[in-house]
Amino acid sequence: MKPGGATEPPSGTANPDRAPDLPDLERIPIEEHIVEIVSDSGEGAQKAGQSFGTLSAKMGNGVWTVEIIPAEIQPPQRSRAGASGIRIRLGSGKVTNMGDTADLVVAFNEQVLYSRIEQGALRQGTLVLLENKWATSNMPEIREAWVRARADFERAGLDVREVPMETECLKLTDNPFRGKNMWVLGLLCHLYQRDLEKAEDQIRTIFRRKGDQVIDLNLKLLRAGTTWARTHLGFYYDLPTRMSDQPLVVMNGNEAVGLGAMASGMEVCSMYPITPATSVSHYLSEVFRDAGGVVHQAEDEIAAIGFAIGCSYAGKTAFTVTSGPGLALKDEFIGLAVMAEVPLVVVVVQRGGPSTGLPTKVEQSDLLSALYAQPGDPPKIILAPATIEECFHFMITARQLAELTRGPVIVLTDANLATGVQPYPRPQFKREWLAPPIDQSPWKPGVPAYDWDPETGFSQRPIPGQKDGMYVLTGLAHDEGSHVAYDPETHERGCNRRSRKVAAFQSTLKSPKVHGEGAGDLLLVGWGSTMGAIEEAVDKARKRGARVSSLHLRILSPFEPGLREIFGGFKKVMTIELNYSDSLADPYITPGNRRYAQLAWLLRAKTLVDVDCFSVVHGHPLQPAMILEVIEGELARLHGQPGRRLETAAPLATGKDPSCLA
Amino acid sequence: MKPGGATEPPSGTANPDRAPDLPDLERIPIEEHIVEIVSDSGEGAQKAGQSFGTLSAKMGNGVWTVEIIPAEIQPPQRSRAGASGIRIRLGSGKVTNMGDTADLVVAFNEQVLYSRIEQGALRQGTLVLLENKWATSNMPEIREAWVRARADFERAGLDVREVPMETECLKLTDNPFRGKNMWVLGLLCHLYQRDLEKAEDQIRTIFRRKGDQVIDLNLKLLRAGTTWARTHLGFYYDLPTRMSDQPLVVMNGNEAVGLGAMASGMEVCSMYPITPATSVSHYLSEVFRDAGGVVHQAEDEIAAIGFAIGCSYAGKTAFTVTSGPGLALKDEFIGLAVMAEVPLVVVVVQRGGPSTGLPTKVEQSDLLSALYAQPGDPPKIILAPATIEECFHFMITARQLAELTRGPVIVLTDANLATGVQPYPRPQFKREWLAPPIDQSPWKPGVPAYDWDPETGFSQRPIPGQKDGMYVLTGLAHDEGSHVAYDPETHERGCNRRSRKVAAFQSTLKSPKVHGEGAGDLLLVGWGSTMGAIEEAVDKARKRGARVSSLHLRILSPFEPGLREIFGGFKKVMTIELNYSDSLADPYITPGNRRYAQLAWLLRAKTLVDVDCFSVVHGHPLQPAMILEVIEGELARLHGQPGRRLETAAPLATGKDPSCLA
Amino acid sequence: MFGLMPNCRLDLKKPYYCMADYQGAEARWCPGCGDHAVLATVQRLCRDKQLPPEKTVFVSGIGCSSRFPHYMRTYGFHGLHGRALPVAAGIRMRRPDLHVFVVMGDGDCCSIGTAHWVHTIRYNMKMVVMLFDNEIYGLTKGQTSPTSRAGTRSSTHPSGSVLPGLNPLPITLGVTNVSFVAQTVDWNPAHMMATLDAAYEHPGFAFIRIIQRCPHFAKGLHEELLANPDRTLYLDHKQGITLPDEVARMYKNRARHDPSDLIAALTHAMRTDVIPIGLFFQDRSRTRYDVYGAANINTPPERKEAMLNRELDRFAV
Amino acid sequence: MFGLMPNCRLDLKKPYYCMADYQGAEARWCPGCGDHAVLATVQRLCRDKQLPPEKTVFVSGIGCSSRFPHYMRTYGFHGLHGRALPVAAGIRMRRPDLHVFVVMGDGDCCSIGTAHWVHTIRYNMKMVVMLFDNEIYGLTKGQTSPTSRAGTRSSTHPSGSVLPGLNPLPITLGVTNVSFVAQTVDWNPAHMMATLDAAYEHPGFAFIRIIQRCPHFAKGLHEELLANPDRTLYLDHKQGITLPDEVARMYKNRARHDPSDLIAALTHAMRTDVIPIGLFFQDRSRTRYDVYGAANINTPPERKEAMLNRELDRFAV
Ligand SMILES: Cc1ncc(C[n+]2csc(CCOP(=O)(O)OP(=O)(O)O)c2C)c(N)n1
Ligand SMILES: Cc1ncc(C[n+]2csc(CCOP(=O)(O)OP(=O)(O)O)c2C)c(N)n1
Ligand code: SF4
Ligand code: SF4
Ligand SMILES: [Mg+2]
Ligand SMILES: [Mg+2]
Repeated sequence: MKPGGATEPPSGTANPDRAPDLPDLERIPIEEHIVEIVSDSGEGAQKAGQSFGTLSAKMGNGVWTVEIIPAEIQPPQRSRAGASGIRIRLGSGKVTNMGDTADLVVAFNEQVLYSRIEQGALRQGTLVLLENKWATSNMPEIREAWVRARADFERAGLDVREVPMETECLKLTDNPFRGKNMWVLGLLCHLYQRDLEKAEDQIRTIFRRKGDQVIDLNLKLLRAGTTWARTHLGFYYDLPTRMSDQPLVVMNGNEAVGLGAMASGMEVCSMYPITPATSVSHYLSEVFRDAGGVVHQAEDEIAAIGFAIGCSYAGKTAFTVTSGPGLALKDEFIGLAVMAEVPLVVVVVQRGGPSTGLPTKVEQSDLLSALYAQPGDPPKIILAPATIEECFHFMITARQLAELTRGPVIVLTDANLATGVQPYPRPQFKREWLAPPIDQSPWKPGVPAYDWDPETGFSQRPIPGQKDGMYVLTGLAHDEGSHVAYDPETHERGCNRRSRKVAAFQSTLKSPKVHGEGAGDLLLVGWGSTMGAIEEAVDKARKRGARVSSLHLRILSPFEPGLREIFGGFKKVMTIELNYSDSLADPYITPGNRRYAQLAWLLRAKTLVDVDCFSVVHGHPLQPAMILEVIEGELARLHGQPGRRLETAAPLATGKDPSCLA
Repeated sequence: MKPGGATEPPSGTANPDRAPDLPDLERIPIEEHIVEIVSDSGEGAQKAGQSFGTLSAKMGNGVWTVEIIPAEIQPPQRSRAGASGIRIRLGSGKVTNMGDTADLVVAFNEQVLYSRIEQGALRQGTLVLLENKWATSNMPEIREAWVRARADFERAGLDVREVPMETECLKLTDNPFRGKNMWVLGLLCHLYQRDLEKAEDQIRTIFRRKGDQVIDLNLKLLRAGTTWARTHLGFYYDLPTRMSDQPLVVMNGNEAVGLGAMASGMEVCSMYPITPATSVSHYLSEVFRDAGGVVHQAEDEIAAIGFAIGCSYAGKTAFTVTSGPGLALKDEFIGLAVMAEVPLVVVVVQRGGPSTGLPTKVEQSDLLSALYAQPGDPPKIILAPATIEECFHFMITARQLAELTRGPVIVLTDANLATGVQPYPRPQFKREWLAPPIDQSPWKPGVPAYDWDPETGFSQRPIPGQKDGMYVLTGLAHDEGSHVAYDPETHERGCNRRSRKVAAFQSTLKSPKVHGEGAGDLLLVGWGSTMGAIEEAVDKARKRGARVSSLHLRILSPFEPGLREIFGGFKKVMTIELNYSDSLADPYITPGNRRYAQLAWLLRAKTLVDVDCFSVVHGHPLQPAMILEVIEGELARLHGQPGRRLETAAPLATGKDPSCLA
Repeated sequence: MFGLMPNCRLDLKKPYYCMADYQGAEARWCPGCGDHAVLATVQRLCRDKQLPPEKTVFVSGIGCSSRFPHYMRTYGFHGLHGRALPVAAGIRMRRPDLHVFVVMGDGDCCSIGTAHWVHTIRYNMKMVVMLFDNEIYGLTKGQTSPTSRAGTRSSTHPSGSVLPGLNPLPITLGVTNVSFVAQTVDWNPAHMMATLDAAYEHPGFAFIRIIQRCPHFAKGLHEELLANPDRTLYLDHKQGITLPDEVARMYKNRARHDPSDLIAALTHAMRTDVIPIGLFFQDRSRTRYDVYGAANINTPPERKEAMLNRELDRFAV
Repeated sequence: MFGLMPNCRLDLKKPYYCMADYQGAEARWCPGCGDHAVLATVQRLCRDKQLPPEKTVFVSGIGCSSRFPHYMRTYGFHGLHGRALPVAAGIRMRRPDLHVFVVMGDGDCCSIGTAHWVHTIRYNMKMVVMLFDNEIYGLTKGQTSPTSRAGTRSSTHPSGSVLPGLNPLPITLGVTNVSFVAQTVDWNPAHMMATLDAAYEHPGFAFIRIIQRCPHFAKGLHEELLANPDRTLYLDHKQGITLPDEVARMYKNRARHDPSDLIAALTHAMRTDVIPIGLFFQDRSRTRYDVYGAANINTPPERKEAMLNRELDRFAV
């Protein structure tokens, strides 16, 4: 058994409609590019970027977008902490992660650009298109800041070109604060030779509820941006596109979870708001009712899961969606769902922890908690999608597994999947995805409510309404008939049957496939949203001759079989994770007391192989360059060279050097 | 560093005041004995047994008592499910566990005796003193049941003697239902030659609030029981006593936790009722106010821990006490306590799980949950007392560690410790146990609220009221000054400092001591309340020449050092635990997918040694005989003999054979 | 299950459920526990209403009273302490065909379950909700409950509890969208039956506080109430809970109380001189969340497919 | 910290705290957010009462409003969503010397925090408790709150919420042992100041609902209230919250309301035609749990030792 219907990268044909030659302009051929748009919050950089991403996907490029989220709802303008925006990585082939440093940045003011430099998002030579209205501000401190910044940027090696965004927009609108983003979209359309008609359609869709006047204005701004760029920039990029044979869809991971829930036949999403999980329910709130479902916003996380369990018990398997702090509140009910065998899907969109932690940032630090939080160690299934496509398909799988094993299935995604946007093959709806209608035929008299198959532990469950199926569900120790019983045999048997279900499911699984060769020096093991970055780094390293491979786990409880055998093919195995681990370089830390990254710890117990780990809690998605450095360091060490251990990759001067970036 | 002030078994001198010879009676010399008193709920068997245990301790015997708790509050009378009572194990030396099968049972009716047989508490030849009023009941079904039972018991090999308890008590009281227990105490006083004066004192203490009339009656009943036994039983046991040099106290583990809390200088116990934890607060509710403390019964478990954290934040480090289901609700706050560095003691009295599970029964199945439940994997300290004495001392250690490491310390006890009663050396109060008064001197200006020592991560905390110490505690990622900060460096640093505190504490620990020899064939590893039973089994096996040793862990996070080295001295290492593990004999279970017992799993990850496990979830404490069988089976396998794996030891016919025990 | 209907007309087509059809395991409450009486009355209600046992669900938390579902022969959900209501709401949400009953203790409902108590009143989903208020924690052996009156000696307050007991009625009545609030006592089966009947017929969330005796841990608590009928105030109204005259006559102390008058209901609810029994408040017209929740339960698979495709089109590139 | 007192008498011995002594980090709420006004007023209250910053603790949950403590220069506890009150109660329990203030949002207090809200009212421990009711979830970007009025379009109810908004006042007033309940609006600093003053002086749990504007997610919600002074009902009484005449004059719509009359308070609280501001209810004599809790805080170590020894004697064999 393999979860979901995730597919191979789409094959396709190169697009014959290449952009017309523009003989007066320099043509810069590229294979891929990383573009960022950064602005103050509220200036619409994200909307422009999402449109640009979707447009690019429509034209046949690989795309991955990541939002740049400010810490505050309404941060002060022109502040580093307030940088709001988006990164769009484009490629002629499939793109699976945010990549490393940006090739091009469009910045609405110089302060938000500082923030990107501090975050290590830029490199020497990054082309920056910078709004220049600040140079002539009537506030002297702004003019001074501008001058200082221009010098800083030059020293840092950025290729800054000033762009009169405001001035140009003012020709069309009194309020460029609201329109600038579409002008920028136009500019990018020229630079990457995007199909203007498609762009115009895009604008019509975005503003469809705002009326013709708004649409017209934005169309004008778009075209103005294009024209200005063609006249003033003197070059364009030539990025080959490749139209997919298959129809594609493009969305973020939370939308994919929501759509997957709809496709799975579940009819109830019961939740309590929490970042970054809530947008699953925002999306569903718009469409679910028409599709026969309902979103219940409960009074708290406990009520949310209790409500979902009530639905499930009554035959309508439901799901709840949350993030770390909310997960902590659901544990008692998850334990009940295992003990009393109620199917249930729990989606956990991981954010930075512990505690309230980093609400908007990505981490993979809830694995141990998802697995072990419930007192009494109740066995359950945990899935972790690695791509946005899998976010869709795993929801269907999760519902099916929940019903099959009569228990909870936890789906672990994270903030990177939640807000990242990527095209993937449009799912072909299958009627069997939908849950069957509630069984209301009479229950066979005499068959107990937990008629455990002695081999598998599986059993069919009576649904209220079924004649003769009456039983009283309980979280106390109980026998087959759901009667409370405290004798040793009954409790041992119950624990055993519930555990066996997971083992029976495990026995249907195949070994996961190694990316790269099946043997070599180093094996990187990952899970969740980091797959794209890890595999890209592995591919790059392999091209340079490194004997490195990677393995990505999608089922974290029970583990897929054959891990120990796979590990045996490599000199060293290490996980790459977004959670905390002690560094051996730190005081007091020894191999004997080190706290390992979470998957590494589990794999050690499981395989007894000395699985090492590289993990960071820096709050942003993993980037291939950082992993590549880890690979090279490890290989150097394996080959007897000193090799350094990196904590973070440091592209461009980071904000730490005050002389450069005061 | 070694937690608590647990001491070695008290040395002592043999008691010169031996009981006078009773030449007319048979003297049966014994070294130890297991006595049970079983009755319907409400007949006072537990009170009689506790008095007998205390009395025996006072006379210089080793004692261990375990309550036999019915599943219902007021179960039907004369029912197997309703058996309520107590087991008292007595020895001339120290007694550390409930032992195996009973030597003597006093049963108030024949149905409750069935229940003890079903539980495997008796053996061939167990002497049963059985109330015989049922033989002449005016209800024919009772008379019939009696006759059937007498035959069953005979067939099962019990040595049953009928005792006219009711008849004898009726000579002194109209309501023998309330008095029989003291008559039985009298009977036991004769049988074990207990000091009658001490017994009378005991009665005066128990009934001190009930008035002279009640005391008088019960004294008469006591004496009548003694007289009857001396006249009718024809024998007595001669159990050497050995008065301790040191003064001793005798209490159960929950009382010890409560006393330890008082001695630790904590002033607030904030809780929500839950079995088997609540009696800690029952005890404290009686005495804490006079000792400067207060018990707060909160509206739920979340509020209970929140309240404790509020107290701690304000300088009065507090504790909360709960069991599994309540622990699940406290996880979010425990995570906050780690993240924001608030000292806190969390006592978890483990019961059977998962979910509501087995509320009154013992299990050790909350270890993984205590360690990993909080999203974001926050580091913390977990202690597990192995004896009732340690329940006292670990509370003091826990408070000190909580303050030292500025974070939560979890103390894991269980239902066996909670209700078990054992004498131990009276603690000598040390003034330094008490928490120092709240520091209200001015905070040094400029020193941040988290002035992490870069080596150890330790820091001193400002307490509200300290001038210039003002800071805003937060569970969000924060810098030294407790300012919210989402940048990578700050969060990495915070995670690192919090982890380092635990490593720094770990570096002060010594290797745990092996019980038995440091090398051999088999090492059993245990934790918590099972120590007595494991060590007794190991001692017995070693006497038979087996090369087996045991290791008992008291600190479960971080682990004490040197485990891997210790394990290296043995051919096989296995844990003995009261929690669930898959059996390799079960369908689908392979070494690759087996779910291990909880400590075993952790030790595998920690040491990469192939640690095996033997674990059961049968709801009662481990008994030496079962462990002895495990040892022998393992040694046989190690030495190439087939060896069988036992799930449970089966003394006497269990209730499963209906022909025997219909 | 096929029994004789009380009017002695035999109808072999239609099953007739008799008392035994609702009786589950033997009740294991203490002798004299008020819960026994409620159980018998609820079984009678089910019989009188001829509720198909398989269409009936009893949901509870954890506590003595929460063992109730085991003693019924219907579907049951004996869940977590304090969490009966979210589960019941979930069951109700997509299953308008089921009869949902909820049983909670005072600790269950008014302490750990407070948030759900308040919010489920607001949701106003059709179900009969019984608060078994014995003013004590029974199952865990006698700790103070929020509803324990001041000075109660309990295992957590051996020298008497500190705070005045929480009166659950004014809170219940104070929740926006409340629609039915009644009170009865375990020792008056006729009144309890009439109250349950009214609750069952109520189109929404019908909340009944049952003053319940716990002879084990709160012995004699209601002795005065039982001994002195004047301590009980019988709320009387044609829109309220009406009793056969011979029962009503027991209560000399009567008050006309119009259950549509919320302020008057609050006034009665707050009285401490007497214990009012009867219907405090009812409004049949309040918004029902279960009606909203179940509106689209019959969406055919074709429509689901169509919607999914429409959405995929929206996301198509 | 040493500043000029308003009456211009210099007292160099006694520190005089001025506004700046209470100002923490720069407030990061949206422009126009009602929270700014509350912050300024609370800082004024601290200054007027000359609260030593180190003796003052602001406790909050999670939400926009819960960032409040960061903007004060006192001790603060920015804890978990919904859990401000248990923490505040714990702080209060053994520290009668501290001034405790609590800040909660409507989701924080009336949704996830409901159980603590109800029970901490009952505990009646001295603290000033502010519910910032903007009828929306601000920090998480605009989901429906229990207090959102029916039909509110939010990110979880894009076509309008289903249930009537929960009015927090009747519940608050319905809790046994309630002792102080008031309401004010963020846009009337004089009234807010007077309300805070009364709350601060109240010997018990002083609960204030502040009707708060959220221009970001609930734009224009209170426009009518602001535009039409007749929609506000000013509760006037010499025992209530009194305003300088020039401010009081703004409210043509006044009602005499005796804050000792709980039923009248409930009646006002339930009105929907107008929004009453002022003091609904006050009773200075209710049982205080913090008085009980702190009674023995000064137990000397000798006594602790003696007690421990007494207990060990009891257990001695
Ligand atoms: C999360 C959790 N906390 C605590 C308990 C322990 N517990 C079980 S029942 C109960 C209270 C019982 O009192 P009440 O609700 O009044 O019901 P009663 O027994 O009086 O009918 C408690 C505290 C539990 N099972 N789960
Ligand atoms: C346990 C938990 N659940 C959910 C959240 C997410 N969350 C943060 S603030 C908030 C609600 C904010 O609304 P409100 O309390 O009204 O405060 P406001 O922002 O409007 O001031 C939520 C749901 C959380 N942090 N923790
Ligand atoms: S303890 Fe009280 S509530 Fe529980 S069964 Fe006994 S009498 Fe009833
Ligand atoms: S979102 Fe609303 S409540 Fe939050 S800061 Fe902005 S205006 Fe204030
Ligand atoms: Mg109760
Ligand atoms: Mg709000």
